[in-house]
Amino acid sequence: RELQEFIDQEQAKAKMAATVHELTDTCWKKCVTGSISSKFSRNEVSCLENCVDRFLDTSFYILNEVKQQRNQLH
Amino acid sequence: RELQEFIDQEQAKAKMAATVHELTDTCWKKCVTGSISSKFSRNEVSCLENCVDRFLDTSFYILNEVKQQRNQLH
Amino acid sequence: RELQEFIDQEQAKAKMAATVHELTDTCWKKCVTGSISSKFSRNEVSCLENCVDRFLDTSFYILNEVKQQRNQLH
Amino acid sequence: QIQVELATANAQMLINKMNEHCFEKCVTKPSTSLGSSEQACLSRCTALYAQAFDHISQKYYQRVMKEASSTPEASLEAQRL
Amino acid sequence: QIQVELATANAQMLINKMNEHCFEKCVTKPSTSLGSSEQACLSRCTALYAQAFDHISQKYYQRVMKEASSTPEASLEAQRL
Amino acid sequence: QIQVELATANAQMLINKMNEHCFEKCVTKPSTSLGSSEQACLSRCTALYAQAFDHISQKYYQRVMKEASSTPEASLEAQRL
Repeated sequence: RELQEFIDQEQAKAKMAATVHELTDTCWKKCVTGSISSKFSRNEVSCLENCVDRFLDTSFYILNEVKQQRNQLH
Repeated sequence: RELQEFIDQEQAKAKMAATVHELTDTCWKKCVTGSISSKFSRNEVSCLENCVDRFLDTSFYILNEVKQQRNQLH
Repeated sequence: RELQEFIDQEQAKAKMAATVHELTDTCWKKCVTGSISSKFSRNEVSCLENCVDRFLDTSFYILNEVKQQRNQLH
Repeated sequence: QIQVELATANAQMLINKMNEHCFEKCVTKPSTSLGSSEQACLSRCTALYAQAFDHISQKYYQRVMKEASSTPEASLEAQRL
Repeated sequence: QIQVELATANAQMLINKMNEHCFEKCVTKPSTSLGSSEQACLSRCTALYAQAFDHISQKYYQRVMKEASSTPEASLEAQRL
Repeated sequence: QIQVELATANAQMLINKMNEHCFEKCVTKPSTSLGSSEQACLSRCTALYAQAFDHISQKYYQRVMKEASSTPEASLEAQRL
């Protein structure tokens, strides 16, 4: 039982680590659109600052939409 | 034996379900190029209508090409 | 033990085969930007000629960068 | 049991894809909150993506059936895509 | 047995990639049928993709061999990419 | 043991992603060697990608914690993304 808990925890960690890579990929593509200078531009910084939270907001928003549409059917 | 058949069928179903997601991804990228209105434009509808069948036609066409090229070698 | 060696070799082969597919994907996207003629343009040929070696150079360059940054911390 | 898992994985995949494509289309410059026009866009986008998915799903299974009735070999190839 | 499966998976992957890239290049507006100019484009595209694949494959294995003969460590890294 | 493997896989993934994105940004026309301006771009790009990764990582774990403390269900959903 303790072993199972340990495995579950490690799997959850691995999943979150993978999510961070995907989020970085998504936010890099969305926010870093120009050429590469020695530091991020002000727009890029602000975009990267907000990208994770807006992506997760989007995710919760869509989950809610889908649930509501399903409830309307019943 | 019946169990094996059941597993094969479920795997085929899962594969087809995955193909539908990939096709939707491909056709969305090809056909929905503008901003999001409340419904699809006429061009978008016609593109989405035909996208699956032309993608599968392409797939059969390429398989044929590859077979012919292989036959020319023998 | 011999079986293990055989498995390792086959896995290495499969990994390299997968890398060739990824490199072709990457280099096709980078080098074949126009429409499809009956043969590659001169620019496309030169780009494809050099794409693999520059991609691998990039990979070694980045590995080195990361190692140096890590050494600066210790 | 397996069928329930398949259905759940399928719904999860659909939501992930909506998330990816609708975030790309509707949240062009992530700011300090999700604005009302971004939310409206997400609602439209989610509905349209679901519509495209249903339509494409239908077309795909029609084609698989058609190929299966003409040449059994071709249908296998269509499944394997 | 394993080697046969690898070869098949490899061919399947090549065909999937051709499908993806050549559909993208040649079928820009899917219409009610695959036109003759689209078909001609697909034939050219398939041949060019196969050519690029062969060339890149050759370059890659040359490089892996070169790195293996200079530094064993680097070759491992090249394989792991 | 598992934790070491996770950490290694994580570092490997980060390097692969840097490779992909920085090659795309910095080596726009692959030529017969990696020029000095391409190398300079790769150094900047690697540093910026690492910076973006660290920042996004931090924001993500903050959000997961925040959701976990408000609604346990939502945090599960955030993990599952």
